Amino acid sequence: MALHIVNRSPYRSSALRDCLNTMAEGDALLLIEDGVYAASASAQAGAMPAGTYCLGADADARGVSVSDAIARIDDARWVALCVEHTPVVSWF
Amino acid sequence: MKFSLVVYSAPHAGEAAASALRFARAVVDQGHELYRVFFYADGVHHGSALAAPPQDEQDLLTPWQELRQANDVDLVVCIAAAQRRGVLSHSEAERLERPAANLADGFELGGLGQLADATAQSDRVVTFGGQ
Amino acid sequence: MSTHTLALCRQAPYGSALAREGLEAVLAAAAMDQAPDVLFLGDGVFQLTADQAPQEIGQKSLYRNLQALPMFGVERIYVCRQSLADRGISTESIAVPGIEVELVTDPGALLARYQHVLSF
Amino acid sequence: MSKSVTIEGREIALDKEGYLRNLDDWSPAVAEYMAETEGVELTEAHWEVLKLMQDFYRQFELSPAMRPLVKYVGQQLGADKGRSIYLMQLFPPSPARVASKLAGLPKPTNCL
Repeated sequence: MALHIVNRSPYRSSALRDCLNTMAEGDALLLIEDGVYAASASAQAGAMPAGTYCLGADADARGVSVSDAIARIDDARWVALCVEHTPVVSWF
Repeated sequence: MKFSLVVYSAPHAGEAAASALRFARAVVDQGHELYRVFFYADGVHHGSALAAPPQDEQDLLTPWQELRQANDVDLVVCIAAAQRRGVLSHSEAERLERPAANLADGFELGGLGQLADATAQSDRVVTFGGQ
Repeated sequence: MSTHTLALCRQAPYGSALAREGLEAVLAAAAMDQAPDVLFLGDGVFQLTADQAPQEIGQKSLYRNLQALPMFGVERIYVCRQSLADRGISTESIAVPGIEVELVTDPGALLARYQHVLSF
Repeated sequence: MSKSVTIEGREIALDKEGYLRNLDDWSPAVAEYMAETEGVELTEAHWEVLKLMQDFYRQFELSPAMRPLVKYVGQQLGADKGRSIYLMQLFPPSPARVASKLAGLPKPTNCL
């Protein structure tokens, strides 16, 4: 199963859309940098697939309150997600 | 597990450069091997010794050099991408007849073969792009 | 890079230097007999449209560069069918001489075959 | 020490490695001059490869590395010439580099 990493705001770039159109069943999705705006409780987080993660430091930096449906993780867990998945695919 | 990173973003152009550094530190902190970081496209600016950010802003050069020192990480700057953007070693500056060299200590210029080698040698390759 | 690596090309030509530099990475690996497979997806499919004439904007033709792929031993590329449809590009209009275009309807299943995906 | 040389009455600017500064300056006489500095004596066999290098560049807007050069020469001139050993004999020690220079193509980026 793949890990997809998205670092762009869903409002600015097609990165998240391209990623969601490509994800296979069971793949994981990690939102980092401006990608965390898609994890906001007030935004479209409900549309995120199961197995979506969000880098807590990037959400905190932006004052984004992460939806309960999305797992907040730290850098150590980010590395662990990369270990658990193959391939790791970046969308930017 | 053996990791390599590919970095396309220039330092101070966006968050991607800082993300790559944080991830690199986390990789070694978790006890994994960081085999090579390949700086490509605008990422080659990482290799410039001449960046001088103010003291209260993040330094994105020394921490890479420390990672290399402490963990023997290859810091490879793509030579073709670097020539275009003006990141040159002494020998390249001489060969290309440019007035100065700026490649930072700890970084080496290398060909795209080193990217191919990194994918062949590593269990995981993670790319960092976008401004 | 070899066949356990997929190059995922998502940038339109000319607007982003990564479109050309991605192709250069593929060609360099191929010249060393380690050609990755290549998937064009999203705006990356714009690289494949003919009639590119970038002389006036001071750039070299990425479309001509792409035609060199067979000389480097890359004779097949993958192209996302949905990305073409979204952009109103017909499948006939993206023929690259000497290259077999394989349209992909399920890019996720394709990605799953590789150990590494290098995004460009 | 960059320099210029006078060839057929024209002043041609070269960089310190002997590559053309302006690709438009190329002429067969320039190739003859460069061949001499590389220790190569140009014969008909050399010229047909140099012409193919220029065709390759026009067609693909790229200088060929060794592998594509071998394939292209094989396609255009036949399998007995599309071999690296053949090109090595014509343009030692590095056919892609030496023939690029003589054909007036851009200086390689040292990438491989």
